[in-house]
Amino acid sequence: MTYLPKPKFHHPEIPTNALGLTHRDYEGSVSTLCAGCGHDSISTAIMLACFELDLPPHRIAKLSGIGCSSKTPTYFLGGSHGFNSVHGRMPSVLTGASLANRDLIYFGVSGDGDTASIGFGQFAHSIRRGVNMVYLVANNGVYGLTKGQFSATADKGATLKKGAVNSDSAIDLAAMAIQLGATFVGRSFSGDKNQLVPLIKAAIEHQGPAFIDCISPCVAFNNHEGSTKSFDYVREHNEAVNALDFIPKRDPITADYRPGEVQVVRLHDGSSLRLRKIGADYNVHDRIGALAHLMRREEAGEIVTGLIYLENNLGDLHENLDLVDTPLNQLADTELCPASSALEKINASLR
Amino acid sequence: MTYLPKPKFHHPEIPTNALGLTHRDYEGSVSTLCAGCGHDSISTAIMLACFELDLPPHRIAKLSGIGCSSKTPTYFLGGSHGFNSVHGRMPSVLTGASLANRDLIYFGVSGDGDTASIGFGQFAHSIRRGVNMVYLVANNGVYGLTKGQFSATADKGATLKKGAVNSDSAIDLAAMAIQLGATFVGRSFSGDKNQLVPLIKAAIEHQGPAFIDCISPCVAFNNHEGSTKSFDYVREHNEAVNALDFIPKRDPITADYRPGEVQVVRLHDGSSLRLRKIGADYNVHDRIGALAHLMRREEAGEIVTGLIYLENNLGDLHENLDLVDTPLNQLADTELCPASSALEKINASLR
Amino acid sequence: MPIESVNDFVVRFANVNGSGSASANQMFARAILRMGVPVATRNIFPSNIQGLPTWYEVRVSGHGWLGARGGTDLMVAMNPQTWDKDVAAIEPGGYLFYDSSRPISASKLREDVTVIGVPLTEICNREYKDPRQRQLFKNIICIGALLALLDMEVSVVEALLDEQFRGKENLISANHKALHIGKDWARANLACPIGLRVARSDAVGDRIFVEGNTAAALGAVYGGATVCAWYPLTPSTSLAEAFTFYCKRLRTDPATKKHRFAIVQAEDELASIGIVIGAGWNGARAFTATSGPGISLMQEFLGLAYFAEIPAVIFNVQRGGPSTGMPTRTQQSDILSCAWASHGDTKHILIFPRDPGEAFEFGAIAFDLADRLQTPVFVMLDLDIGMNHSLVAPFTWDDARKLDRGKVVTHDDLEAGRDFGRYLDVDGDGIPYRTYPGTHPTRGAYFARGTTRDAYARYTEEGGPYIENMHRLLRKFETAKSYVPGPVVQPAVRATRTGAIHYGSTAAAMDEAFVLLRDAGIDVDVLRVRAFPFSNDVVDFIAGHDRVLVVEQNRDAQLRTLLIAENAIDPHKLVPVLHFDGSPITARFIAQAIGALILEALQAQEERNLS
Amino acid sequence: MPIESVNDFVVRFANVNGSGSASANQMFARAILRMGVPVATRNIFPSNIQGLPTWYEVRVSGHGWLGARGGTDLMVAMNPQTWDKDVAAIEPGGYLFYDSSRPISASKLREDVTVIGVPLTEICNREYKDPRQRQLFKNIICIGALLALLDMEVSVVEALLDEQFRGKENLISANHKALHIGKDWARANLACPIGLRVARSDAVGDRIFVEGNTAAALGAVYGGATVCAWYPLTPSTSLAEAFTFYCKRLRTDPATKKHRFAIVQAEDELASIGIVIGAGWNGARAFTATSGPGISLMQEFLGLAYFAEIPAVIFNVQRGGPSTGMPTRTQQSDILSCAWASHGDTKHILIFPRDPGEAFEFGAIAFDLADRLQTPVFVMLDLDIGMNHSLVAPFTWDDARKLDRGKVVTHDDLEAGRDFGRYLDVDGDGIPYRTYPGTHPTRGAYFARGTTRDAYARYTEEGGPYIENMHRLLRKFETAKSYVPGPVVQPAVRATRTGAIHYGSTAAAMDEAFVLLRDAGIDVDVLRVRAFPFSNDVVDFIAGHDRVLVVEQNRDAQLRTLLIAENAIDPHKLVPVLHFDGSPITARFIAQAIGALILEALQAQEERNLS
Ligand SMILES: Cc1ncc(C[n+]2csc(CCOP(=O)(O)OP(=O)(O)O)c2C)c(N)n1
Ligand SMILES: Cc1ncc(C[n+]2csc(CCOP(=O)(O)OP(=O)(O)O)c2C)c(N)n1
Ligand code: SF4
Ligand code: SF4
Ligand SMILES: [Mg+2]
Ligand SMILES: [Mg+2]
Repeated sequence: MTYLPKPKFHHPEIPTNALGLTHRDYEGSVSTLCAGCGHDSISTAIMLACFELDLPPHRIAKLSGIGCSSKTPTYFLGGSHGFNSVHGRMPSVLTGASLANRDLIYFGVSGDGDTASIGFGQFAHSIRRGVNMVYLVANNGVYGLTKGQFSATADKGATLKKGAVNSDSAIDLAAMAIQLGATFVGRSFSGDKNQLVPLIKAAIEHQGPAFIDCISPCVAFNNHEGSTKSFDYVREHNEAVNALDFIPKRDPITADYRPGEVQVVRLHDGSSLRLRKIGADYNVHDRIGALAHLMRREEAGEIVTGLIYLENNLGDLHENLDLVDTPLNQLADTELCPASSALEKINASLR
Repeated sequence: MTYLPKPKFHHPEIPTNALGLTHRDYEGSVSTLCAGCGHDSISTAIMLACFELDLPPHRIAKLSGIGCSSKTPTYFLGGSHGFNSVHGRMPSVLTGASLANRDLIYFGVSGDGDTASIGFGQFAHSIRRGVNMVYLVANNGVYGLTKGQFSATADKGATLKKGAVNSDSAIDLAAMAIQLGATFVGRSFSGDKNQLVPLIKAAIEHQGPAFIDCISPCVAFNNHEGSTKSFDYVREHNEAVNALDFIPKRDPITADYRPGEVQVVRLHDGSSLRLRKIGADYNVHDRIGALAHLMRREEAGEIVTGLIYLENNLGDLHENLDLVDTPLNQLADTELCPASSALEKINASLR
Repeated sequence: MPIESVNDFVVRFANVNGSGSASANQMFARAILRMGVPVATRNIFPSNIQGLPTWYEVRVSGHGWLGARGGTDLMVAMNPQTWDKDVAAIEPGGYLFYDSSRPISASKLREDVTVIGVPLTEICNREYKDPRQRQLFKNIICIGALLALLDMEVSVVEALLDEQFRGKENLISANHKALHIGKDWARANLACPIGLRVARSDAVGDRIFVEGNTAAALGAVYGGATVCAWYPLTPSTSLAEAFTFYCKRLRTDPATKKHRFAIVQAEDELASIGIVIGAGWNGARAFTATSGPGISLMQEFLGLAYFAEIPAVIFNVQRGGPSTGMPTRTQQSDILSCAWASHGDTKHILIFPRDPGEAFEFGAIAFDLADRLQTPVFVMLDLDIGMNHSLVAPFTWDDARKLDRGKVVTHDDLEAGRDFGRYLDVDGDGIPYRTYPGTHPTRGAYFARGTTRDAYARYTEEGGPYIENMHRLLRKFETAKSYVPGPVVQPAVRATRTGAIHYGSTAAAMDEAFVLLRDAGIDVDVLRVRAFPFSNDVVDFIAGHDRVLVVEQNRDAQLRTLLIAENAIDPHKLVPVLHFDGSPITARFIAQAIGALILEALQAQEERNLS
Repeated sequence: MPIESVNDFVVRFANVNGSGSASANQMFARAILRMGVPVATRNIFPSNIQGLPTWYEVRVSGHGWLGARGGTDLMVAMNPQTWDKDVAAIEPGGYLFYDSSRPISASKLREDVTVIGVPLTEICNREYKDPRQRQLFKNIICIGALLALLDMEVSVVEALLDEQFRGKENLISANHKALHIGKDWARANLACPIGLRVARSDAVGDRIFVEGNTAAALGAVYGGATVCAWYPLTPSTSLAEAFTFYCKRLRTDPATKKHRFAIVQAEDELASIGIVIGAGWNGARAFTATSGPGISLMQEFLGLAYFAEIPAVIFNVQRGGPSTGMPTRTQQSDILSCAWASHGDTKHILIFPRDPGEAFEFGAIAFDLADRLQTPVFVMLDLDIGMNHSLVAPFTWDDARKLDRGKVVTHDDLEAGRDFGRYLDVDGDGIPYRTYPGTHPTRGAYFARGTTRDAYARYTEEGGPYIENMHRLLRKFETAKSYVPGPVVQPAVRATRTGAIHYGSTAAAMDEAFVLLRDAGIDVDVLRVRAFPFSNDVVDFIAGHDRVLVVEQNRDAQLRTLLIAENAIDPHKLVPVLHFDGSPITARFIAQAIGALILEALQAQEERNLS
């Protein structure tokens, strides 16, 4: 869709943050995702987080790969520069951007296809390299933009609309991130604003690679063939014409539950997710324990949400590379080009 | 080096296996690796394993990527077809080969650069797909063939000859393989024939993705700057000429210790590895426990060796795809090309 | 004056995607076909899933022209987002069909078109309660009204509905009902028919209506492909999906219900082509389906397959480049990135089907070529062929046909003591012999690799064997000329010194342009290239003309580059005619461009004669 | 007759790699340079680490010819594995130097060469106990003997040893001792000097002896590169390593010791170029160094950089292709895979340095070009330039020189209300303006992407803005012609209708061939292409000749293809002269090939005249 500029007028009663900015100032252009798509809820959460942290939008850089999820940076923070790169390669582009200017905040948005399938290598290496970023995966278990094939986070045994069964082991990105050296690993659900917004805020404030695996239901291509009641009619139609011809408008799915609790979230196709929110007694600094917890709950059919692992003071790539404080893209010619006298010395050493 | 054919004469007293073959029948062409390279010991172990299992060499297909380690398939099983593909992509080539003919044994050899750096994605996905193979990484923590840069399995904080310090988190391939769904995961040391040969045999006999992480010291480019005594002179020379000009001939490093024991192996550069062999009381079927054990020992500076995780009866890609018993590359035209009558029916449906 | 036309006009549906219009619109097109009148349909869709503009173009052509025509005679304007643009696109004298439930100001309309308002939403709201049913049946009601307006046979659509929803009786009756609501409303309230009419004819014959991707996939089934590795990428996705569909039906062992095919949705395009190459090395027929970005990612592997000489088939369903470009638009802009894929000196086989018919044919042949020539073969489709239904002759298959497995040394050959050198040019045609892994206990094993080696596949870094091998590869490429599909020539009615070359999806428009030009007294001999390497006939054709127009759908005249570079042709002789805005090329465009060029040349000639 | 020559001969060392010979041999070459006599050295090494054959060629050339010559006058045959081949390679009348510790049968020698045996192993075993010292000092003893045989100044080598081992006194004295052992043994036991001699001269001047990769890296330091992302790949690895080395020395903040550079050894080439593009988008000067396989892997990203218009510099140190090919041999075979990198219609800037001197110069310029033109710039090195030391004029840098950052809109520009459209062609040269991320709180932000968009960087799928953008990119490429380094012409002494075009590492051999041809009375005007797009001077040069030979180091005449495709040049005019066995091209080869072609043409001409 061609970008539609919106009039931005500030109503006097609209809440402003410390910068005097309103929610509007953190919006992007109108979303072109399906009505009810979880990704749009994530965009909203990102806007809220930035608003609440009083971040000037232009000090944030938004990077993404390709996919419905990767489109979202267009739909939030219109005042930020953004880069919708190529499929699965957001992490390297973000890494380069981060090296060029250590002063901005780098927000990477990806999908489960973008990250766990084609991008698995870059995901892993950007994390083990310690890039200072928020890396958020809007995880729906399918390739939305290419119409609903399994991604690598789809559960083994899951069934597609068209009847295909997934026989590959699922990748748990949060567990992977912990193993690979992420120093902040969280998981949430797109519809759980109360959990997601603070989690994003904490990730932004974290120094080092912060990874968030955000479950985000795809309303067009769900990967569980549930016992749907209300949508029988539509399903029959689509089956008969052998295409996803008609996509009914749906409401976003929300969740609201407390630390330590389990909530069963029902998806539009009738299937459900068991979300378990991390409780107060959880030790967020125990790497081995965190991993074991994730895996044990997963064996029990539950998805752990919350801040799963945190390690402060491990530094980041800028520190590892011992970079000067001035962003590299702002160094003056004199700081970059050595004097000709230095070259003469080098010449002398080459004779 | 141009391939040097060797005369193969069978001495009557040379041991033969059930097929009447001798060790010679499992050899390849002469190795062009550095004298003392751990990779050569691995080649020998593979030959012994195949000899002892009475496998006809031509029923094995050897696949590899690029690197010193990936060269080794030329140096064992000269009677097998081999494919030295491109860097980091052995897993996909092996997957394709395996689909074409389910009757052969597929042996993939890779390096830590080949697998953990450029090939991390393919490594992960071939394993989660359940390819029936032995996937062996000859792990030396460096890129041997390109002269000694860090690979992604190098320890954080390790120092290169030239002084570079590794600031990236190390990837533990065995732990990754467990997480990704490998149903056989082992680790060994190139110089520990007593452990390695049986491990390879078990891996070959395993149905499904069998992964072996085999520590294999690089004698030319070690990644630990130890307090070397004996090679001072050579090191000084190489330092002065600023090149790896002279590589002294070295003996392979061997290890021999019992289950449950820890052995400290000294490398040529004076650094050492602490290997801990899995004991009898270990539960090889506990996935979460295996992972925790690996990580805990690693935190203690030890490298766990042995069969770390095993899960039988999980099937493999051939089963998942429900392939016919006849290898696909042997199906007759009549089994492949449907009759023209079928086409007529299709035509009718398209009007 | 309102346009009057029977069986020769263009209807364009402007919709929003995900609204259920696609299936209804397609039914409309099929109904015309069932009335014996050829149609050419094209889907113009956005790169998203729901809520963005999409168009469906139905060209009704009694003459049987299957290319896009350009222009719209009847606009079915159902999308408020694109209203202005859609209204502006109507030909003078054309018709505008819209949902008149809400009033539209006159300024939003045009004086020179006939405006046809049907209160679709109003009718739906009255007839249905469920908002989803309202949306779904709106499409059918709309079709019902169009039937009346265009004088179409209702029974034909009813039959189509019955077929489509067979076994779902409630859907059938509901759809019938909606259809009649629309038709009846139109007959009652509008002057039916309008100037545009569909009249039963017999111009369709036994032809089938099928998408190129489906056809190519079916070709791969008949061509004996057993391994397919792919990664979703518009517009190639439906090819792999169709292969899956047909394999399940045609390649399941009847006794055991097991599969004689292996389809892997890989993690990316590098893995896809790697799997294909591994399978090809091991003697299975294997392919991938992809588009531009995938071709870029496969470059390293393609060089390996070229140099190690591994059969592989790549269906490249081209889309608008460069980069992510125009993912849902058509182009022919990967010619060079395929023909010379990978670093170093390489040359790859390309075959160019013109439509779903040839997509089927070439989809099967590609595997014979790959095995015979032991190298990657690219089937160069594009979005226009691949994702649009087109009318083609029914598929045929000769049951006596044998798959050509190429030069394979067997166990018995080896047992008989035959000398085997993997890269030996035994026959002088540049094509070596190969063994499948596992063939013989002691003979025939070799090591495949991307590094240089001698004729016995032994690693060597020496210049001599390298050069020999590189020259042999050129010889093999020369040999390929005698295996690949040759060009098709359409001579002008009178002898002419002007030629035109085209390929692939340009064919439909070119056929029509040829007639347009002929009728305008312009003579052009036309040659359709069907493969690279170019056969000598192509070179002779060019030599036989003073000037040859090369019509393509890319910016940089890529096939022209290939022609001049590979056949030492003077570039001045080859005049580029380029259409690359992502829409399919039209006969109008070609005829105008060629006509203008020829006029220019004539004037220049005259001026020269005068001076 | 033994060859007699002062300051004009070729010595070739045949060794095993990892044996310590490399540094000793290089010292030998440096010693000759220190005597004021130019040398051209080339390393021919295997793709492994230890134990395989390696050769080091030292061409002593008082004339100063720096190309490979071909042939060997003195073979220092230290590798039994390659003995036969090495002995056979000696020119008639040449010399064979070998380790005579073990007897060699006469049949293994040649009658027409002078055989010089020195019992190196015997001497070492006598003098040293430690086997590693025996091996290391054997090399130095060998050099000592050569000094005597070639009449070289011992003090020069002593000085070199002192410099090399400065601070390691025990190594200095031990090396001195070994040197003298060798020299003394030779003087005592052999007729010294032989017919080949080095005589002090002053032909070296203040020139420096440096590898192209080192020079290019230094160029990048001076060119202001701050971000380097790379993945090891022969023969490009030493470029990134040299950048690291020089940055540490020249780019460390003197006060804080912190780094004004970021170097990342990435996990592969896709990540390398991704990092470069991310950094370029964000306003840093960034590059990667790679070779053919890396170029193949980077294709998708290169298309993104072209289309999204992101500055990036790629040093492509070319090696023998295709596929893994000949990883330790030289070629110029990635011309097309760089010039037209990626799917879709693209064109990329290439610059071709001739030697380490231009590698430095272009290494710096590349970053100005990339920023100015907002697109990838390929610096096309090759193994011959990159990994061999060559004699070039000292590097110079003008302290007043400013980096050209191209068209960047600043905070103040935006504040002043300047209209900003990322892809607007404000100046008519096709180059748009950009902003760095974070520039201004409310203005100047835009979204970079690989999909089509309008001039204000807004996503659109419409054909019009797409076409406009694609044409603007062509305009920009046209503009590039005025920024890239122009060609260098060397006119023949007499007017001639024959020209020759070459580029890159062919230059050294071409310079010499020019003189060889001139001396043989053959006149050829020579043009060296230094960049793509080709400037009009290149086109004019071709137009000004009847026939132009295009000399390149690849099989398929890739630059010739680029010339004819991009400038509408008649292929018949451009005659390919191709050398591609992986060894560097020689003057002998060029002169013979050109001579033969010209002779042929003359004969054909005569025949035509007669008939
Ligand atoms: C190289 C390449 N291959 C394939 C594609 C096609 N493609 C676009 S998005 C996508 C998958 C997206 O899945 P995900 O990242 O999970 O995002 P979602 O749409 O589900 O949010 C694919 C395969 C592409 N754009 N580029
Ligand atoms: C695409 C590509 N990039 C880079 C290289 C260069 N390269 C060859 S081997 C290698 C690393 C090998 O490391 P590893 O797999 O650990 O093997 P080792 O030599 O250590 O056994 C690299 C980077 C290559 N061959 N191909
Ligand atoms: S297809 Fe799925 S992921 Fe994509 S926009 Fe629609 S609901 Fe969201
Ligand atoms: S460089 Fe290292 S890995 Fe390579 S052969 Fe030598 S010892 Fe082995
Ligand atoms: Mg997804
Ligand atoms: Mg390694």
